[in-house]
Amino acid sequence: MGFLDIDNTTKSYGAVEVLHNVDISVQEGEFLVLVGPSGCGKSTLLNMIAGLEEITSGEIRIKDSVMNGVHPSKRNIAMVFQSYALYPNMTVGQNITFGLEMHGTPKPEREKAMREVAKLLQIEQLLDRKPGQLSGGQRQRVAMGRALVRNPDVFLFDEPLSNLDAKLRVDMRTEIKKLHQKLGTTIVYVTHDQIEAMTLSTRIAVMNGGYVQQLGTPQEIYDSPANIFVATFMGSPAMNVLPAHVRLQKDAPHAEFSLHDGSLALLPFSQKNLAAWEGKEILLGIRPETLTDVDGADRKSSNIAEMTNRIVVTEPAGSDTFVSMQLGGKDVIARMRSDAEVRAGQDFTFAVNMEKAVAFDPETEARIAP
Amino acid sequence: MSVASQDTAIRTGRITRTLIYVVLILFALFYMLPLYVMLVNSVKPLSEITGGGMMNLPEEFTLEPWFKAWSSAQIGVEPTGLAPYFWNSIKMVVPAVAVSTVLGALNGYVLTKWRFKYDTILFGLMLFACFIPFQIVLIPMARMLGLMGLAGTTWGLALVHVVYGIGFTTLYFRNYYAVFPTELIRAAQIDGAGFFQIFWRILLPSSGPIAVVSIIWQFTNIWNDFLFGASFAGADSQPMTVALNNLVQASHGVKEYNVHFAGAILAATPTLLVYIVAGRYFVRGLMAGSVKG
Amino acid sequence: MRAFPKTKATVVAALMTSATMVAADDVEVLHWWTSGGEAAALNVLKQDLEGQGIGWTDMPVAGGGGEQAMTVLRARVTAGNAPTAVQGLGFDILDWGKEGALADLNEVAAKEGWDEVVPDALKAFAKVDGKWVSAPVNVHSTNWVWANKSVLDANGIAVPTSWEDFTAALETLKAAGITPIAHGGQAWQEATVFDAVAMSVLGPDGYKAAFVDLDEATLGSDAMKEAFDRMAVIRANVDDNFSGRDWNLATAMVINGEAGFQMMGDWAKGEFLNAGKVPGEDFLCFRFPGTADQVTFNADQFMMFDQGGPVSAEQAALASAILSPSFQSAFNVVKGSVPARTDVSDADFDACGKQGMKDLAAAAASGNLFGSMAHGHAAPASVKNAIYDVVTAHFNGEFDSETAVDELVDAVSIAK
Amino acid sequence: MAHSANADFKTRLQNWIPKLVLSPSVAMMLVFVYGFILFSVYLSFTDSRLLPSFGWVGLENYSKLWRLSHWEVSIKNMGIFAALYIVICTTIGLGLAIFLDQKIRGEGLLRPIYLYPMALSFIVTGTAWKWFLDPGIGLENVMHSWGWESFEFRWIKDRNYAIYTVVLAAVWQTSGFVMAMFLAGLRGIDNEILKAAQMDGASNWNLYRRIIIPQLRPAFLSAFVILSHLAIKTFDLVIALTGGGPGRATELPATFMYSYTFSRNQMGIGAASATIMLMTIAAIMIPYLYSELREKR
Repeated sequence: MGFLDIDNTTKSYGAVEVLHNVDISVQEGEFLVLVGPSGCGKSTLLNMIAGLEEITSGEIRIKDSVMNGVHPSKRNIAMVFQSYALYPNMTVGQNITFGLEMHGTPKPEREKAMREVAKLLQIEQLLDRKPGQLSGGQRQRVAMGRALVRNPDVFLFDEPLSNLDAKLRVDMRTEIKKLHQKLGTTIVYVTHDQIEAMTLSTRIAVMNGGYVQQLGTPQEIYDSPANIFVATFMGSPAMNVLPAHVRLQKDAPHAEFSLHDGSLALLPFSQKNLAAWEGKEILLGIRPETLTDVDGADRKSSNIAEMTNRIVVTEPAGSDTFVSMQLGGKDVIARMRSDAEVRAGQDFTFAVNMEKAVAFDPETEARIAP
Repeated sequence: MSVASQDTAIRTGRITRTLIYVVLILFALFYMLPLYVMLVNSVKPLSEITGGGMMNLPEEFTLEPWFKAWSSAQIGVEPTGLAPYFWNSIKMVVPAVAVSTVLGALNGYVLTKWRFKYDTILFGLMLFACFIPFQIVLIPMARMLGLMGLAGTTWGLALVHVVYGIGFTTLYFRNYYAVFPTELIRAAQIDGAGFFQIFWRILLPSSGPIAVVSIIWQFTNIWNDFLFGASFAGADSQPMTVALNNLVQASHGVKEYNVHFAGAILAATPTLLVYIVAGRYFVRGLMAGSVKG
Repeated sequence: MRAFPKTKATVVAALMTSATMVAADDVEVLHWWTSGGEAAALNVLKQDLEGQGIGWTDMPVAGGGGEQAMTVLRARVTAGNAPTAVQGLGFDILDWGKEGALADLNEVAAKEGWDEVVPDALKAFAKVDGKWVSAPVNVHSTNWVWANKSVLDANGIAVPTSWEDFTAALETLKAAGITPIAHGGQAWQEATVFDAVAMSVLGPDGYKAAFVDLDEATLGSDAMKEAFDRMAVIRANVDDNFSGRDWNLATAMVINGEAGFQMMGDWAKGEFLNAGKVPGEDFLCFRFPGTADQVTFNADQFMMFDQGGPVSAEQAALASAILSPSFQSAFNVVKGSVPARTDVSDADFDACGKQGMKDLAAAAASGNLFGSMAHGHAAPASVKNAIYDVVTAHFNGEFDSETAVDELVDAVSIAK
Repeated sequence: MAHSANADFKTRLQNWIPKLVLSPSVAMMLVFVYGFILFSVYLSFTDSRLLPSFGWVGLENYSKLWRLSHWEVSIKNMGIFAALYIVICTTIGLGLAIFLDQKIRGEGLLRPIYLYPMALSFIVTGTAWKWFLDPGIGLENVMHSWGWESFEFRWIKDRNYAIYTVVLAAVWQTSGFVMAMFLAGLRGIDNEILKAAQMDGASNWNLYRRIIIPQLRPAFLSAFVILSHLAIKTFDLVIALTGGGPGRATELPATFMYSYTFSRNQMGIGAASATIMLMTIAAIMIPYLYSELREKR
């Protein structure tokens, strides 16, 4: 039993089921991120936790009490919305204390709570303004203040950073993380941005098509994606996925795929269980940072393979230089150190950290190794 | 919801602009014409009017017709002028406008923020109801009012106006609330606000522009209504339009056109005031809701 | 409706019993007399009642010669909230009487001997199934011609007594550059003219056959075509600007000498008097040529609505006050009409009034008193309006006289 | 779901409140609009004259109705009136809105001038218009007195043209309101699109024709609904201006219906004409409502 249990929960609109048997258990103090592309059902799930959408079947429990049919205000939750949903006709102060007022908290206590939250979020000077007079970042803080002041069991965040510009988004991200560390509250956070998911969460639920594709720590999700969807959705640039054949050489399974000129490369797998796939096609997943120049290869790795291929485009990005090429008939991106000497059209020798390579079943797209 | 910038970004040349001004002013004259006729003739002695020259300025200026229309013209048996009927109208219009606007707002709120099965069909039915010709409802309505014991009362009359006004007020508020962010409603729900608290505290304070549209529309329609007023009012609750009609349509006898025009303007004063005072917000309100579909 | 008089009567009776009434000792009077003179005259009645301790709740609804008030009345009756007394005309009274909505005034009528003093032709509209249901206020006669005496004198025209005289007079005036006939182009005004013309062409029997009995042969007869032809002649002698003009503006044209004649009911006299004109000196009134012996009339009455039970003391008092000779005289002097009872002194009346009373008495005695078709005293409203449609369309040149006759037969058959 | 019975009272109440709030309006509408419509349709098959009566006569009222040339006139007039009224109001309304949107000085003064006719009832302005249109005392007379002797404007007296004076007065009353709707629509258009189009080299004419006017679709639709509803209900105007004349040349279905129901004591025929009117309205409005409401789903 967790702090927040989502137990075999589904959601249908009429005959259409949009969430399929979701099972997630969140421990107290956890920061769970629901991530996925738009329409994956993550916001619906969040709204069901909040009580804004009815649960079709299954149960949602907070602190072991069943929340099905309980009014949102009775769940002791707070929510921060994408648009912040600040009441335009009220001042910042009134916005923050509205929930307390609705719950019948006496005025002096409301004032006190408001001051504390305002201090915590450094918005004391804004209390008498209307939301219309605030900048995006300030609104964001007010929206969080409104959630914090309630001292809820669970915080729900619905894409809270997506309306901010890039720089502010990074700042606020850090801010939220700090806040979580300081207050230790339980948070469920919805985003479509995998970087937010990775940086903020203690656990991530990757969702697509109404299914939870994978639930795990950021590390698990990144290193051992359950399927091609998770693999390509998490990480930037996305994981390269190319068709390859499994060949046995000295009993060890190797990946065989074509280079730019049609000649074949043969790289050894670390995972011996792939021997069972001999002669069959698989999909090979290689993260860009595991495809580097030879000097930049991970020293700790026990399985670095080399191959030579022609560079199509180079994209210096300051800290790194991205190189694209053709592998297995696909565009593949490699991530080099910024000082790697590469240019377009050059035939270059790459190092592939095969220890980190992932293989997928082309039929089911599920991970078969590691 | 944010109101877009005021004027268009389009630029026009000097000659075009002059032309535009000319056209605009010509139309202004066209619109002012009947009011001019009424005003000018309401301050002339009757002899000057019957002598012809409707467009001429008065040779002899008099406010007599105005006083007469207000306080001593023959409306019924007693020469009461329009004054008592003015208050009858106010007593009917104010509750009717208030109730129909509030109901329209609540309906719009439910239809956009508390959707349920078949709500669109209900709304369609309400909207279609706006188009019913009033002449056909007179007899059955009279019977209903009689059954409810409201025949011949101000309340009965107000009820009739509410009934046939909510279609439009609901339309206005629904279109307006349709673009009101639903997240605000959800936030308030989580904050613990109930149905009515959300309405009063969150929605209504932001409904100014559309409330203006709804009030203007209802106020003008109800104030200017004659058919219902004549048919359903009691002897002591006849509205202004019925009195004005009695003044203007007096069957046999001398027609005091100057008094008629003065009375007509007096009867129209409240609606004119509403348009002049609230007209500024009218376009804004239309913009915020009703023409956005 | 006539096929189901009984069911209708019960329906209305049921409505009436559920009625909520005005306070016991008030009468609520629905009427459309809102112009100065009429209202002042009605005020006499009000004060009379107030003298007897009976309050007067005024419910004026003007417009369309009572049409608007009739709409209101229908709403009031349907709501079960009928006024105590309602101004009514001709067939409207009979229709309401047949619906069983009116009170039985026989008791007061017998006490005051109404049957002896009210002409039979008028009684036909005040009694339903032998019961008095309404109190007649006045008799307007509608086949008057009003003329500007100085215009006639200046052109050497004597009072015309035949159609030929009349057309000759019109020619003379036209030649002199004066509009021969002042006319207001509204359906009821055209019908008023048509009334007189038809009476002169068809004669009293034909008039009755056509407009009371609605006899198709008479309606479609050559004489009827002749009547329409004469309407066309009249149309030719009207100025171009007649359409939509109020009757009193047409009267003003005669008063101002812009026009020679106007065919209009006796209410037009008030306009002349208001303009300071003297009957016989400044203006003339005479019957439409060819109808010297006939009087077509319409009479304003007050219908007493059944308030559930026997007629109330207040209603009886109101009815009695209406028919009192003093009120009849006082009211009709102001209104321009003549009293509804024939035993009222003509002392207070002017020349036209005196003549009107004399004509009425004579016509009543000789059987020449007819309800006016144009004013709803010959046929029910549906037929009246159907005839209006044809007359006004013909007058406005939509079709010729031959078509008009066909249309008339057709329209009446639909409306019957 | 076994636990949903635990749903607290407030929550369950909250689920019902919206429907409860809507119910009075829905009930009123069902009784006072749809109930009455059914009643009226029923009456059209009865022998009702002075008051409603329930003797069934089948389609007799309808056959009588179509024999009346008067009814044909009013239908024809409705066609002319509605078409001209809607087109002219829309044109003038759009034109004025576009002109008024050009950073006009004195807009604050002009706008109420354009709008105020909507505030007046025709009981009030009918007489003024009647005078103005009357050749004897109105415009024609004024022109003559100003020395333009050959000026002629006597439509209101001519049964072939009188209906156009009704259009004129009706346009006067509502075109300002339509202007306000279009102005609101114009003000709602994103200026950046206009700037972009100007940079693309579009002339003002093209800008309006190709970019702006197509974006006013919601305003056009709203205007159409309001105008057609006003056109169908036009009643006071005809009564005050022409009384249906000259002859019966300006009768409209609404005046026809009123006169048969209330002045002529032929309630059955009146109800039949009302039924036909309602069917016409439904034929126009239902497709519109359907498309509008479906889009918003």
